[in-house]
Amino acid sequence: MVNGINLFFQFLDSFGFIVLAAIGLAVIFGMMGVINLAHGELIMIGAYGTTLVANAGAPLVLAMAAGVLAAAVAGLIIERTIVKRLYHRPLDSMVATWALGLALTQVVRIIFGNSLSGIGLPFGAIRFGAFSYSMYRTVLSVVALALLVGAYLVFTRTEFGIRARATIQDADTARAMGVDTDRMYTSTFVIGCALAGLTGALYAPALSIVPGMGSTFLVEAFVAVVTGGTSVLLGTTLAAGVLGSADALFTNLYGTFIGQVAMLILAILILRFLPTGLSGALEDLRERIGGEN
Amino acid sequence: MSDRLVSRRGFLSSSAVLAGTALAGCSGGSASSDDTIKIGVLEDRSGNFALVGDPKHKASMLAIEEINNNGGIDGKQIETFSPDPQSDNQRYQELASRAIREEEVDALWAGYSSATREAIRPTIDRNEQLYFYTTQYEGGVCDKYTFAVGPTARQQLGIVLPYLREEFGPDIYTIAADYNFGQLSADWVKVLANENDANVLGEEFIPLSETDFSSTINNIQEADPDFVMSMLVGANHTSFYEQKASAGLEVPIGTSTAMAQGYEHRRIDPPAMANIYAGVNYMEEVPTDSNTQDGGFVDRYFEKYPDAPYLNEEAETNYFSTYMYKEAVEQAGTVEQPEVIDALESGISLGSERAPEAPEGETIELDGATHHVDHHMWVMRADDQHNVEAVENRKIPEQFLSETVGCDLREEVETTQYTPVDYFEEAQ
Amino acid sequence: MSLNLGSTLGITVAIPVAVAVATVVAFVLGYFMFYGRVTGVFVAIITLVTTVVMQTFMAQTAGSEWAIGDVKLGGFNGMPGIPNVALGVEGVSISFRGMTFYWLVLVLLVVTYLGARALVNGRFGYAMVGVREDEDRIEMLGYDVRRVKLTVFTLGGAISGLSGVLYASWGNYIDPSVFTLTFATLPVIWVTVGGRESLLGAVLATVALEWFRQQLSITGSEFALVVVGLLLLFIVLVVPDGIVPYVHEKGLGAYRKYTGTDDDRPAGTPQEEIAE
Amino acid sequence: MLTCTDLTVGYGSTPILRDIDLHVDEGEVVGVIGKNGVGKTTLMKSLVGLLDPTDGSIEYDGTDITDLPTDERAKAGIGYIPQSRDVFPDLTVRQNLLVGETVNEDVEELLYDTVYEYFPILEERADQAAGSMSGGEQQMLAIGRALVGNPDLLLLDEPSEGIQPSIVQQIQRDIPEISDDLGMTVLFVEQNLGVIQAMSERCYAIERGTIVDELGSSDLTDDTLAQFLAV
Repeated sequence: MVNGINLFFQFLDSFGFIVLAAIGLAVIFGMMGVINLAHGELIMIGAYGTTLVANAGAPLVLAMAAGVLAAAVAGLIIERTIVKRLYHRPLDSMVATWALGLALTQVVRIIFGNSLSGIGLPFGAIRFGAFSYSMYRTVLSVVALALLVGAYLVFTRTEFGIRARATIQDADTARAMGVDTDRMYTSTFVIGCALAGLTGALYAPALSIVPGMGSTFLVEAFVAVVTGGTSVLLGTTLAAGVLGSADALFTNLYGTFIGQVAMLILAILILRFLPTGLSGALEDLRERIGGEN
Repeated sequence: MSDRLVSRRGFLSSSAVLAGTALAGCSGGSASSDDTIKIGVLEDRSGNFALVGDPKHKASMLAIEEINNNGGIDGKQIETFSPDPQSDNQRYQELASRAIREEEVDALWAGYSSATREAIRPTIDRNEQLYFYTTQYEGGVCDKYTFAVGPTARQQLGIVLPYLREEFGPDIYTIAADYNFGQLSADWVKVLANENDANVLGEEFIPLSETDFSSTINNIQEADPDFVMSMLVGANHTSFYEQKASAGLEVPIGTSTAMAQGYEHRRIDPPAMANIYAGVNYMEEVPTDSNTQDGGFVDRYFEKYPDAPYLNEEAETNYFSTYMYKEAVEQAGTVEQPEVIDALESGISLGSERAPEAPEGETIELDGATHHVDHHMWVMRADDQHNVEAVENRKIPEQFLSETVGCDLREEVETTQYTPVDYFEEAQ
Repeated sequence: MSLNLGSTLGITVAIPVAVAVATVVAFVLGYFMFYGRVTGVFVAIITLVTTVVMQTFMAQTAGSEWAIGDVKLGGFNGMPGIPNVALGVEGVSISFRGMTFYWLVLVLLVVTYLGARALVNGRFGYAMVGVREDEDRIEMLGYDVRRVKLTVFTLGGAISGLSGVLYASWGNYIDPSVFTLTFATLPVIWVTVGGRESLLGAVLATVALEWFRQQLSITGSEFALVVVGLLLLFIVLVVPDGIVPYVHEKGLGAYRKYTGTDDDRPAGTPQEEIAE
Repeated sequence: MLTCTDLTVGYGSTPILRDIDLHVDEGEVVGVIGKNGVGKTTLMKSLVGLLDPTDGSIEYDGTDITDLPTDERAKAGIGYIPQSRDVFPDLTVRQNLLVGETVNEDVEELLYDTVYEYFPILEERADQAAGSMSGGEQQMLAIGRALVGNPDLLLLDEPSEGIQPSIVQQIQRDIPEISDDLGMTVLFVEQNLGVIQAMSERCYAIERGTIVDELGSSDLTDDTLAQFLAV
């Protein structure tokens, strides 16, 4: 039986999770064409940073900032030493980031052991009749939405964002206009990593802190990026909305497994029938409507 | 690439012989020199299962060190072959094969997950290799060469479910990991509910990759059971406990998986694990003398591994089964595996005069017919500070294979895994 | 696949059937992608997603309702009891185990290698190189890029299907971990390390890397995975074309210096690029 | 203002440009003429730094910039208008112009007014995606983008190519005017006879990768030029 309020909260949960899982990957892939297979490990670094600092006694917000910072610094090092050399070799960058992720997971395991003790979920519960929902996870979906809007504004309204996009579209010409494209690439990569770190920071209280925790996010992240299509942020939003709805509805009706299957089948259908992804399809639609007017 | 690859137990399938393939084999004699015994310990120290696998490895090493320091087995020192299979089943297959053929181990301990056990069992059986599987598991493996010495789902659920039925009432909601272990455990919940006059209101299987439990929590609230039986597994599922606490779900939860293996009560912030009742044969907090007294199991473990985070259920099984092997070899007077298996099947018990006590209880017995252990089972409850206390304990024999199926490996050589579906109407 | 067909004849039949299934799946997936005009890294992501979807699905098939014939898919625990590879009919047959299995795999490897080599050296090889180097241009020359890609992809699927048969019967067991990201990435790693444009490189790198990984895991060192990761990073960064072409080039250079001959062949002829 | 000495550029072992010696004085408008494929675009790209010379040197404003990265050259005041315009298609007109602001970092005032005065369409279409404009409009945008930063030297790569004649007329009229107004030095490559005659004060003729002649303003007759161009 479908309960509207339950469905709504589950949708928020799903939507938030997909957006947060995908956004860092989407920025790096969409803006730079690099498939970062170490994405999960950057999320893990964010979560570890947050948990370690929080366990040391710092307030949660500060701990989260530390997690984001840790991921950003890791991103900077990774970009400067590895990814920088592979911009024109997307397949090699996949292999390199995969190898890096493998090593990172194990290094973290060697240093910090097989798990960290967790930090509790703040905020408590929201109640409706017999049902209750974790307030924190609901807040996460709002944060996810805010992040999307924020990222959209950064990439469309700020000089940095516009230069970054110019670099993505035509690096040579951008360089000839005085844009330091190396720095743009570095910044974009670091932003993507910081976003991954933020995802880790935000989910640190809600998940088990283990070295392999990043893999939790990979399926949703990749599925959202692929189905989202060419326009990164719009794509991520649409993908999270569509896939999150399918997940919530079918989970509610038939359980978590069917929810996941429904989401993945929908993703495959989208890929087949909308080769440019959801954002591409929306833009085509807009153009067609615009053309008729 | 010569004779060396083919072990003395090199078992040639009949059709290969038919094909006239000349394999030099059956050379006889152990590779380890006559005054040592070689044991293979394949436990995960990296990858997904490292959290639970690492204590297993450590406990095996502890038992071996203790035995060697006390003069070994019949005067022979134990050597080990202990690579890291990295939670990778393919790696397990390769390493098990290598342990048997190249290292020629006299006994093999290997693997955490059921999938790993199933991955290497063909190799084990083909080579007639003595194998100890030490994880708590779904039960039902009736295999001539496998000694599944961890507690079965029926034993674990068999102590905790009746207790909760008495304490809280008859209505149960089951949540379980959506794979073999979870499905079979859920079947056992139905069987045991039937035996204990309780009802299963609903059951839900959750993919191992799932970390979002909001719909599950809502479903439990809608069903409003007296208690929940949880057979969730792995790091992802741990988030259920945090989320249900955060959502304010306060129903008592019985489990065969949480706390004893992955020590969630130490890793998660209190009070997420409050009112969780684990049915286990062992966890670090089990209050037996041999476990907690000065110089007991816990002390010895942490003396050897001061930085280890926890001493878990499987670690104890690795530990006492190493002693069971010692008993069997001494009884057989040889490390030749058919003889050692015969000795094990004669019924080894720990806590007798010659052997040390098992940390989980004073005496426990290996059932020779089924290759399973009649465990001393405990119900361990965590409070809102995550302190753990024992609220119930008694000895529970393995019942499914011995009573229901009628497996007797002394009479008949088998390598089958039986499931409750075939024997209980309510499991269907 | 071969589980339902218990007899030796059954197993003999099952092998081509399993390969055919893999081929058809590859064809369908390839058709979806290449005729849907999916290109570049999106192809990589879609194949990755497909494998992860398969993993999620197969891992959930623990219930008894998931079965093909009498054989349960077994979910996360996989399917045990997969028989050895066998050829022939009842009475007159060969079953492969141990060393015979090793020789069988070796023979199949050599046959596959020679077949692939013949393919890339032929007319179709030029089309493939053309597609790799410049899709637009090869299209203008009258080749159907989509068809070339689909053919290669399907062929790859067929070879993968064969290796799947061998893999499953090697361990007499198969489980959904063959659909994990790690498992899907490994062949990419082997090929990258060996040299993406070199068939021999792929073979040599696979053997060398897997041997190395296994040795590392036998040491039981906690640094094993770190070493593997760093080694791969090093190779990708320092020897971008792969080890075998690198060694080949260096060796050839040294040889030419030694003999004083000059290389007057035009650089980058298809045979050389693909099939070294 | 700009001097090339023995400039040699090539891919692999075959040079595309050989021993180019070229000089442009401050405030001059100089053309480089030649047929398709003689290396005109290669010359432009090596001047902005998108191609590395294998030999020779480039001196700009008294300093050697041969090894200076592309973006540093732009910041030093070199504005560039690529051959096929190469506007950023997904950015709006206004955003395209914004990217050009980093040309010539020494300048305090940006030249939006001048740009809008010469090319009012850029102000009218400010929020339109650049990729959706016509070729001629894109050319104006490319010129505007290079101009807003007020460069000291403007490099134009075949401004007339593939553009409707009326806009070519406008460009060949406007560029010298802008050069006069702002004291801007211009170097352009071209094969359109009319444009060359309208814009150049003098020009270099290039054939098969090397400069074969230098023509003063009096030499820019149809007949002289025709021998270097495919007319």
